[in-house]
Amino acid sequence: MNTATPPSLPAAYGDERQRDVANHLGMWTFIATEVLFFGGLFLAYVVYRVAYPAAFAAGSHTLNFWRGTLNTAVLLTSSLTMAMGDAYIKRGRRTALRNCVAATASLGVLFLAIKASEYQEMYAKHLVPGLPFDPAASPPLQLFVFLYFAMTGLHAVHMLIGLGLMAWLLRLNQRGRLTAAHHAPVEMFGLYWHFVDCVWVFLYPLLYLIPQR
Amino acid sequence: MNAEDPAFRPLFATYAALIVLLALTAAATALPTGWWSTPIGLAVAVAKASLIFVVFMRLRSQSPLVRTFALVGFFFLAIMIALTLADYVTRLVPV
Amino acid sequence: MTPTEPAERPRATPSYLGGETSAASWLGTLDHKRIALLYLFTITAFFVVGAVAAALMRWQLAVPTADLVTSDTYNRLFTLHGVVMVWFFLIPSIPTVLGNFILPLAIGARDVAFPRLNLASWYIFVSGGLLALYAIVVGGVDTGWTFYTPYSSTYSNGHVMVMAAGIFVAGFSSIATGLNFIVTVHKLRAPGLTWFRLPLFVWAIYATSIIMVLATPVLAITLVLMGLERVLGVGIFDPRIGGDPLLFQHLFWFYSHPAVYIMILPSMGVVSEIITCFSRKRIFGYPVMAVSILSIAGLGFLVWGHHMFVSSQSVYAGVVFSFLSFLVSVPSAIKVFNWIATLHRGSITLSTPLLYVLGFLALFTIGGLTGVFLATLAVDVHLHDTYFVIAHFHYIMVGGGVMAYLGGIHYWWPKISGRMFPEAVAAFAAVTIFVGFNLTFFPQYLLGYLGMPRRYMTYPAEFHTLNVVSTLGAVVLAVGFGLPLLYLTRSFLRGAPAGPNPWGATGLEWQTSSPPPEDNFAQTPVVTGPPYDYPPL
Amino acid sequence: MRRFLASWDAVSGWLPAASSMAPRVDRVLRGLLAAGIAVAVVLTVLTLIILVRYRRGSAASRSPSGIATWKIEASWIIGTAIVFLFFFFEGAGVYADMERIPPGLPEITVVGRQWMWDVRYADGRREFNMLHVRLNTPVRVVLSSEDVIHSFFVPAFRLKQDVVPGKIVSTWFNPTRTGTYPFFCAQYCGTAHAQMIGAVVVLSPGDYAAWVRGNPLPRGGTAQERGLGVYRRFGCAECHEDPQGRRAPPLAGLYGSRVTLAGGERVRADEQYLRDAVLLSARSRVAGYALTMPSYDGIMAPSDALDLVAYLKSLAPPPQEAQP
Repeated sequence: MNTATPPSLPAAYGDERQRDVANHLGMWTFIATEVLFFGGLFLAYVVYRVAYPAAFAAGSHTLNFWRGTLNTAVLLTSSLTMAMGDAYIKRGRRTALRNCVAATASLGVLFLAIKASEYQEMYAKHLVPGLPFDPAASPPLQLFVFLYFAMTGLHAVHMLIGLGLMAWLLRLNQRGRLTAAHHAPVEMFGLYWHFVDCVWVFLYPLLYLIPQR
Repeated sequence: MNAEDPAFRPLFATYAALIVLLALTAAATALPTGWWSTPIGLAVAVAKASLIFVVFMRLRSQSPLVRTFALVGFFFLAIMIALTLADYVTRLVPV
Repeated sequence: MTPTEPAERPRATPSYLGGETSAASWLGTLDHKRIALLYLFTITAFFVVGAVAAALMRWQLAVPTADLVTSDTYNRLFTLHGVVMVWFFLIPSIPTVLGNFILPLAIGARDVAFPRLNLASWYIFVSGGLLALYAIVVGGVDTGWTFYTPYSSTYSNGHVMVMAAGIFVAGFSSIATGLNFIVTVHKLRAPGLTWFRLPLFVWAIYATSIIMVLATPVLAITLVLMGLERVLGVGIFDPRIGGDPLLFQHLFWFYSHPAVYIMILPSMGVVSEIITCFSRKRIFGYPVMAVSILSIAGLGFLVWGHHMFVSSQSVYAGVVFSFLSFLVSVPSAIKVFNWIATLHRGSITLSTPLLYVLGFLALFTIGGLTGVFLATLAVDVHLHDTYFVIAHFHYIMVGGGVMAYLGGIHYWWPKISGRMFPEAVAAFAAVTIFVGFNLTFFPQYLLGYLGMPRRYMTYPAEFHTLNVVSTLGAVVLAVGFGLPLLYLTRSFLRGAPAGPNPWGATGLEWQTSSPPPEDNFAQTPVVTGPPYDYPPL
Repeated sequence: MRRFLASWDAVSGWLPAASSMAPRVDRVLRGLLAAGIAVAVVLTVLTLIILVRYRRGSAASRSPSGIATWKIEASWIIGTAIVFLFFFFEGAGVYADMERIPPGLPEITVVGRQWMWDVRYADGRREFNMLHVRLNTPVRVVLSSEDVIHSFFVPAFRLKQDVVPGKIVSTWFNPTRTGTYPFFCAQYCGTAHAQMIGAVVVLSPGDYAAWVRGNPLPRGGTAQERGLGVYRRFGCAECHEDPQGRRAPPLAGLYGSRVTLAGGERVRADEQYLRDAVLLSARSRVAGYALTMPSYDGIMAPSDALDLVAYLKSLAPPPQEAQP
């Protein structure tokens, strides 16, 4: 299964393909840890939705359906532009990569802006845990709202980290460090960004689409 | 950005599929699906996530080892949820 | 694998210790061997901190109503002992010291897959440790290492946030090390070294890394949720808004039971290496041993509910978790039988590493059997949260984990330091630890059955005699643990030089010089046969 | 504390088995102990023999033992699994009986509060850190906590049950030996966790009657009477006894009936439901009633809530319509 490494090669690896596979293995292991890191929140969501279906339905009702849907579209588009960027750098198209990463970053910022407006709206409705909570709301509704802020908040933190990494990618690209041969940082960041998008793909139905029975 | 390059066609096709699926879920809320809407929503979410995993994250062209690494996290998450629910769901059942 | 003769190396290339020895060369090293030593010094320091806390607790418990410390201080002591020993000594001990040093050597690689990440892991570990020490110095935490809500989130006035942040940060070091080792074992094995030719130590480190990578993130999110609840005053574990404190226990123990397998699996790998070397014989039932390691790692994720049998968890869940807990103890029992079968018809030399392994076999067996007591539902109702549980997990963690860790340190000491340790003193220390350990913890099994709850700073009078015996044992144990610190330091500086293979063992790590050069092997060794391929007796 | 600590009859040597369940738990434990010691002794002796017989340089023959390895492996894998399954079923059986609370037992409400046990009997008597029970009369202990998680642990009865805040948890025991047996808080609960100790005093029927006579009913009367006082003080009748029955559901016969909640689920109105209805009111809003009941959390003392629950349980269903 592992290619025979010529004994005299100084690099810690055999050939370049060996290093690429190692990078992928490492990144996918990291994504597995992220799955379980968000998993704790999904567990809490499942347990409390089974325990308080009515409160969760009411909670989902307080969220803005259209902005949620729009945000999902924004994030899916940013995944497309990131994937295109990755395809471009593999062909050495550095300017095209810069445009794609810039597009992805701006879509990310747009997502966070929409998210911030949703948070502001929740603040206006006194539905922010920790602050004086809307007395009319049933206690388990506060549970839903806490989970809403925890899940989307953690997701937003991952988006911010993504934006920081994209700035780093752009600087690397500017200094010519990203070429057709050496494009691992773009590919690895792509995996991270697509994963963060996948988290939102699950958050959207679970938080926004609970039917009012 | 020449879009008709062979490498880009699957990307656009996937993106289109994702947007259609999103529209599907959004529209489904209007239908009186009642209890069924959550499973449908999750099924569509799984479909979207798999599309992103396979195409955008290029799992398609990875070795089986990398594919296993990609799925192992979900397997243990399923164990955590299933066994914790085994406690919560059976709490009220008298011995 | 028949050891191929290493080509005669020109003496020009210095050992990994030789090169530059400036502080910058140590603190900036990417060499897995130096990073292993950095971890060795760090976790030894933490071991001393944890041990001092244990000594104070045993002193306080020598008499029923002692007033050596106030109850608040005692609560901070047992929390400190728990947190420091679990996260800053036991979990890193074998993987980061022996794993870092020996894993690349044992698979014929020059270094781990991501050397920079390896050094980053150490810095993350140290910063987590400093955060925890800061939390201890400014006033400590009194929640116990389990941080159960609502005490930790609402009622405790200790520095819970800083301690939780320290553990959160140290968790990333665990994840990074696990990730590094997984990719290393997959991608950097020497040619010819297929999976079923891997030494069992490599299997153990690989399985431990999988647990580290998959379980630690759940601890991270649990600490974040507890921290949020503590800061915001409201959270998902808060009964006032319909939350359930048991959900915290589910999330916490989903990490913490696999964590105890992180602590014991590497020890099983070390024991397999030492037993085969000092009985000059192949391991008995290699495939079963390898599969047992993986099944312990896998099943370890299914059993966490046995910590919650009496916590008003549903009866059905209790039955399910009890059954799965019995299932997970089968592979451990199999490994003990296989180890003894390995000794059978061998040519046994009673050296110090083997003494530690024999101590491991005895104490791990007792610890394992009492673990089965606690997995039995009816018995656990009586024994849960008593000193029986304390004795059980110390028999596994100290009797098993630390004994194997010390055995491994002694076994690979010639390779790490290039020098031998004094055999007589080392053997005496091993026996002292064994005697002191049993004197300290065996009485606690009886205390537990009699009903002495854990985390009590004072106790009713009739538990007095057993506690006195336990405290005396702790003194002997302290002496036992102190000795290796002394003679190993002396040996590191002035010990007799050791050749490449003082024990005549068969691992790849023994085919290079002691201490090994910077890039481990002159040329990458080629493996041709199964592990532990000792000549027929 | 000193007083009743001194009055213990010394826990002579081994732990007394003073409840109906204790001997059964001890039987399982002795079985485990016997099997454990047997395995440990066999392994130790075997290892010592091997160490001596096959030490380096000894003359013993080292030729492989001829039995196929997989046969040996299979034997001890299956052997271990069978022994473990046996003890699993033993333990689970006794555990099921421990958790199955016989119906209709007299109730003692024990409230865990940071660092003391507040004990209340059905007839209204109240004690701290002391439980007086009659020999051979099984009792149901209704546990709740007002702050953190405690754990009601009576070693002599082999009984332990965590007391989780926000939850009413019941357990039971049948005392089979007279005497004074300590009970502890087994779940760490803060500064004076080590002082949260009490004693269960098991009295012969005669002594118990004497004790009852010796301790007149406290002024407050039974829990139900105190509950009625709370009912009136908080004006529950205003909504719940509204003639048209529009503003709030009638409470007569509520306990034990099935209730349809606003969310559409049907739940049984047990103690937990009643307590939550008072302290976490919106969580259990009944279908068909627009008005949301205000939450009394923080307004009504938890002990009053427990008395109110006792009163609601005593409200027999109105004779004419049978509850579903």
